[in-house]
Amino acid sequence: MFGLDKKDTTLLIVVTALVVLAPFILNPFPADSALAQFNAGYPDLMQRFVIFGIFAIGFNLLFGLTGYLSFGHAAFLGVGSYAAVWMFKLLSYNVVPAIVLAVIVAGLFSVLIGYVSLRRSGIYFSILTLAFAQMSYNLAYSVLTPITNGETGLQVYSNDPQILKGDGPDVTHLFGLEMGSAYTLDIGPWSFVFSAGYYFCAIFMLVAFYLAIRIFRSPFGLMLRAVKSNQQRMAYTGLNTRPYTLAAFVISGMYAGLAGGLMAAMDPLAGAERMQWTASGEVVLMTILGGAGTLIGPVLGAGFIKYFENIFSKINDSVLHQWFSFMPDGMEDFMVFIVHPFIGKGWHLTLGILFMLVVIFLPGGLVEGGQRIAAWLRGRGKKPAGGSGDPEHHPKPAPHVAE
Amino acid sequence: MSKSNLTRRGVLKTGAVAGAGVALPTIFTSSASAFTNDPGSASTVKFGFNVPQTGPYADEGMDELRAQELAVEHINGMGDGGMLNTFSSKALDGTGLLGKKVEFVTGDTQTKSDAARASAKSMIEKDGVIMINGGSSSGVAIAVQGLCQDAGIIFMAGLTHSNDTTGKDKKRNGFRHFFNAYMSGAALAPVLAKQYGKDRRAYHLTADYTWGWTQEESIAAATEALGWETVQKERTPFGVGDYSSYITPVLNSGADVLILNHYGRDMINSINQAVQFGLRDKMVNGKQFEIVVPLYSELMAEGAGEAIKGVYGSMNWNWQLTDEGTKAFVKSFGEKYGRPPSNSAQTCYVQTVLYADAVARAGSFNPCAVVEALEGFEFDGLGNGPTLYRADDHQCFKDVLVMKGKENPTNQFDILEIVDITPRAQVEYAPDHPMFAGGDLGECNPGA
Amino acid sequence: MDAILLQILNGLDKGSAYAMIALGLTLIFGTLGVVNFAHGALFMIGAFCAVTLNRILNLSYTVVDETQKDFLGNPLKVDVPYVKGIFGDAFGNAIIDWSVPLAILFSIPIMLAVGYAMERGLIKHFYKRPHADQILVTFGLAIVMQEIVKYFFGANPIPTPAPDALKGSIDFGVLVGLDVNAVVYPAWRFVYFCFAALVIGGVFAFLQFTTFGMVVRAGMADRETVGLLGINIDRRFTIMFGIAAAVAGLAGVMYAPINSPNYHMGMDFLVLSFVVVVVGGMGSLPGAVAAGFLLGILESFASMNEVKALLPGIDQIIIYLVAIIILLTRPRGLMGRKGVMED
Amino acid sequence: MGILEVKNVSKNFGGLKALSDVNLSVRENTVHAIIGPNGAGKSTLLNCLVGKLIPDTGSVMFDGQSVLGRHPYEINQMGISRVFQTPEIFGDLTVLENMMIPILAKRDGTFELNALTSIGSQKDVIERAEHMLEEMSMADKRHFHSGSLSRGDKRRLEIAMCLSQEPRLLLLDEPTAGMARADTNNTIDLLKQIKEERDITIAIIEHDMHVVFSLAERITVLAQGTPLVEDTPENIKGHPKVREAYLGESA
Repeated sequence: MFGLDKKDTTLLIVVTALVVLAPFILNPFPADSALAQFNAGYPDLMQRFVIFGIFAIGFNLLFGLTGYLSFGHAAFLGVGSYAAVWMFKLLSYNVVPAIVLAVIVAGLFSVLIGYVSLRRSGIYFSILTLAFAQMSYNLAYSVLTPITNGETGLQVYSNDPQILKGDGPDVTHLFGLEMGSAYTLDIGPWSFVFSAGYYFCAIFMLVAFYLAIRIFRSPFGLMLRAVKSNQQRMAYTGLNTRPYTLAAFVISGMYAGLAGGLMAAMDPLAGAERMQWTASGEVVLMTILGGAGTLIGPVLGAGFIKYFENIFSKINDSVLHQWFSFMPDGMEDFMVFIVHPFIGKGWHLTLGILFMLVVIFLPGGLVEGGQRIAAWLRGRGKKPAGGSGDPEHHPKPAPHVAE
Repeated sequence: MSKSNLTRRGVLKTGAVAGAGVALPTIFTSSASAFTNDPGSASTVKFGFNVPQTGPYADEGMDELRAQELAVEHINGMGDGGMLNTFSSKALDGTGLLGKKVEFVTGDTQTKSDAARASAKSMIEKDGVIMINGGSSSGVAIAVQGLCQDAGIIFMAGLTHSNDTTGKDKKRNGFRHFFNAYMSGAALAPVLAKQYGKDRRAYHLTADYTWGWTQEESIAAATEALGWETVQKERTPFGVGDYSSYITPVLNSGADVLILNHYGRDMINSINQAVQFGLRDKMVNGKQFEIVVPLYSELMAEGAGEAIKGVYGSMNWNWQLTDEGTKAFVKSFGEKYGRPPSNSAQTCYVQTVLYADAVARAGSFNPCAVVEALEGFEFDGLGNGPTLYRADDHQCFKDVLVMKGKENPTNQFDILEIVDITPRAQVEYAPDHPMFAGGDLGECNPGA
Repeated sequence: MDAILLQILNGLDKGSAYAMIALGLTLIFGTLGVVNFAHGALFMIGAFCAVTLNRILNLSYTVVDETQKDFLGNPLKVDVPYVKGIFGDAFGNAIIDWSVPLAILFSIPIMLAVGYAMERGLIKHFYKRPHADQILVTFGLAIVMQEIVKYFFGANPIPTPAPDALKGSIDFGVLVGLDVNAVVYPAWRFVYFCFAALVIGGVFAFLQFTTFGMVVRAGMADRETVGLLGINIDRRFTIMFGIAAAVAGLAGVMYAPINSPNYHMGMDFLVLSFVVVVVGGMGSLPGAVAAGFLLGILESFASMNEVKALLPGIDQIIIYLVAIIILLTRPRGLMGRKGVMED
Repeated sequence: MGILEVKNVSKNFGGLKALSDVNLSVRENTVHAIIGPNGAGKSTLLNCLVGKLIPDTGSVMFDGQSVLGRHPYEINQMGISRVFQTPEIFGDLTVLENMMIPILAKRDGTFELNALTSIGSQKDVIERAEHMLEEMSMADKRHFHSGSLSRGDKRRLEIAMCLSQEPRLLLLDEPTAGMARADTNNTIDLLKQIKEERDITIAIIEHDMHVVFSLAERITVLAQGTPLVEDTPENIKGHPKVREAYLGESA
């Protein structure tokens, strides 16, 4: 189906189902229970999951396939956001022109940076991309304030031209469908939210994912993997590596621009911080954590990190006391004391520890974890199957145990 | 099915599911509620405390959180009641809010506008908060204020000092208790003129982002009005760490006062380094060289250590004030946490109380009713003397403190001393003052 | 003239910090082939060694002073440091005053131990793993280390003063015949620069003139061959890791009076020091040091008003701009070797 | 007129003369060996032929066209394939994928943005790759990870990849260096077989005299960057100058 083989089709269908049903899957706990703290099924976070999913999928097209580790990808996301907000300011709150321009501007920007940076490889390439991104960030924060609104972040003011606005809504919308609108479905104690913005992003994410599968399975994708494997052989096989890497870089930059545009479409404010090196580092972590070079890995990694950032940082001591309230008093205080450093303001600590654990025990990222569980489930009683090649370079459809 | 805007359930938590079959779950429908996150008939109502818990301002965020927690305790009638006892409005009686117990959720702004908005959105959408309070930088405050305006809930800003918060970026749903850069200038300039004379040449080092610029503009204007000359305005990158190359040209510029428009870690580093370069030991133009830090905070003073001895600055509030409200608050906070509250803690405490009081007086959680109750509200007993929440721009007007780094501190909290309490009249300005122009409060948005 | 002299001086001490961190990074990379994202955290831990020693020396017993009141109006409790109790007021005060230089002695064993533990406990399992994995695991470790420091010391910078005798500034201008106040430079920064020169010189001398150093240098050039000679190169590399950690730590200890230590200071230096290492050329020790000073000095010049008037915002991007120009004109940085980290 | 004409080529590295005034002519459909002691300039010469190095003076003509100043990938597209001393293959890919890349390069040129075509739909490419593998008796290994092949198999795969592009000239750089005797003999047989079955010119740089004399039809002896002599193997064997300069010390 869709020009995919059977395995990829299954993967696409499963991912589609998970994305469509996410409002249910991410809200497994009744809204009033103590565990509701762990529910992630609210529009903002679901939107972040898919938007960062797109960002990571795009990053993986560059890093996972060609092995070029860009440390400045957040710049394209930031540029996309700025472009989108400018469209809101100049035209109207309709998201279509904003997203189109975001992708185009990010694409052009990545042609520029890619053309220069790809003259070097390895860590030299990484530092060049980092340098470009940091320059963009520093300038956006200060001297480019007329364009970026600096520290405050670019936003729409009521005296902006918005020449196409007319009677249109005062919030971002798709031809009148407001991105913020949502339906809430209450079933018993459960509460599920279906947000227009989420499904809008989700469609883009599924298309982005589908295109990524096609690219992985194309001769072009094969060439990109060849770049990663042996550039010398490529040159002596009559292939010019430069346009291949540049094309991958630009495609990946456009994915980042799309993610940036969608971020602005969900929330029309673009801050300079989203271009900082830490933001670029975050997408690197997402990709490696999930499994670089695999199809589903980056999406898993993005979900993992965003979940921690948004859910763990909100747990505070009073929530802890609520959880452990069934215990005797001394025990309760002790448990709160033990858990306290890892939640709330300590969520960075938990994340750092998890990074280390994943890298140490699951070199292939979360996807390898999934594969191991699947293999264990299949192979209970049977002899464990031998290594079936290197997961890094075999973008086989990963077992989609996790969402 | 309920259609709502941006929110989670602006809806019910009513009764049990009656006669719901397994095969056919009963789907509750609700009448459209009047405003976002209407607590309806629930027994609790939720506040959202959005403060930096990671990053450079994490300690300040923790102090804000302590104060907010304390405010909730007092509103719910636990503890000693703190400033509720001295507050001029008596609408809050320590039984919660409109018969509901106040609960709160916390989030991490990371001092980044993106993260702060994500955290605020999660509070609105997931936890169903009806107001958000806190924050430790102007960029974050403006970003979250805009979000709350769109979502239809009230934003009570924490520490934000930029003129823009209640100027160019003001919003009907947002309120600022903290003072601003203009007020710092208005309060500080006369004291400086008195101490250092009217014939001074000032050199500004300014953090290169919007807050820094508004402060530079405000202080320069206020000091120039009193006869000072501004020799140079130098911009320094945010978070630069080493200011040596910006400090060295100061001595040869002919300036005899250095004004540091920096905050937090930037200020700690810049003032320390300025002192290391011996600026304060020098005589220039026949006068002792001086350093001024227009915006002080306790944590900054603590971090800067000895460098701030004798340095002037301004503050919104300080625990050493002797009015009844301050005494009650310091006692209540000190007994619970073993340290005096910072001025950002006081702002967050007061903002929480003011919000709750407005709800109680309005008799409704509807943001528009709260806006109405807060606009033009005059009160006293919350530590800053008689205070007005001006309707035109949602800025609080109250006395401003001029502080000085103490020469001989007796303990770790005793590092700043109050030099002057500038009366409110002196720091007031017209709502259409050019430094605040260009904004528009807009209409109040109840959401939903 | 005096402005230029001043900016060179400014560049030297900035460059000293960059150079020391970059030197350690390069040592680790050159010997072990590991990209260590936790190196900034080692610098931070060094600075906190100074803080900790200061705290230890200030450990106090409490005397209640009825004549003074605290902020709640209770009798003030006055803390008297034990060192004063033991050594008497004058000598005790002197010890506390000199706590930062004393912390050098205190930090060396600690940093060696931290480095040793890191290498044996974690890094050695990552020699054969891809660089991306090394980056991720050391980055995770850096976060963990800084969060632990934050847990104990808070997020606010902690003032850690230099000894009184070295606190003031020196008027270099007068020494070379310029006007008074033309070139004023803090004494401690000058100390820092000399200290850095000493440490860097020490490391180079160690590598150049000891057998241990010769083996390590040979190992950096060609690890397998040295291994074939029956020399236990791994053990030596572990020690090198400890030394690199100690260099970063010392850079941090002495930096404490310049910038009050905070838990995040390592991250702030991390990116810049990587840029320095790469501009210097991966795997080249002299390159790292040269690039450190070069970038430090250029950064200072870019902050001059005259330069900024010409190119607004140049001081914000100068390091990156220089990095780009150097990498585009010299493919492997200033002194990089071919084939290192290029794939 | 040979298919490859090298005229007056010189190359200096700093003060070091790597090649001075080299003339070489490789005739079409012959096996031409270039031998010489270490440091004679064999590899430098080879790198000048494939575009990795540009000679300081002189010309290199392939089939009447100059290769100077062209990138390696352009020279490959002209019909020159190179086999490396240590097999250069795509170690992360499967054997079949390795095989498809040169075929795609031959078909689509130096760059093709066919990002949305499925590789499974490229039947002609797959068929040709499978065919090549069968011809090289590697069909049973088509799904192996090529990095895990034995050295001999890697060499075989690399040669197959080069041949799949139907080059007019195949350059081999010490193809048996570091190989065991059996592997060396297998490689010799393979090259002999290739020679018999195809219209192809082979230029080989080799150290191993056994290989040279088993395969070559013409031999050029290089010493200190200059060709000493060019002749048939029989004549080279007896040539006193060669014995003195080369065979004597390597015997």
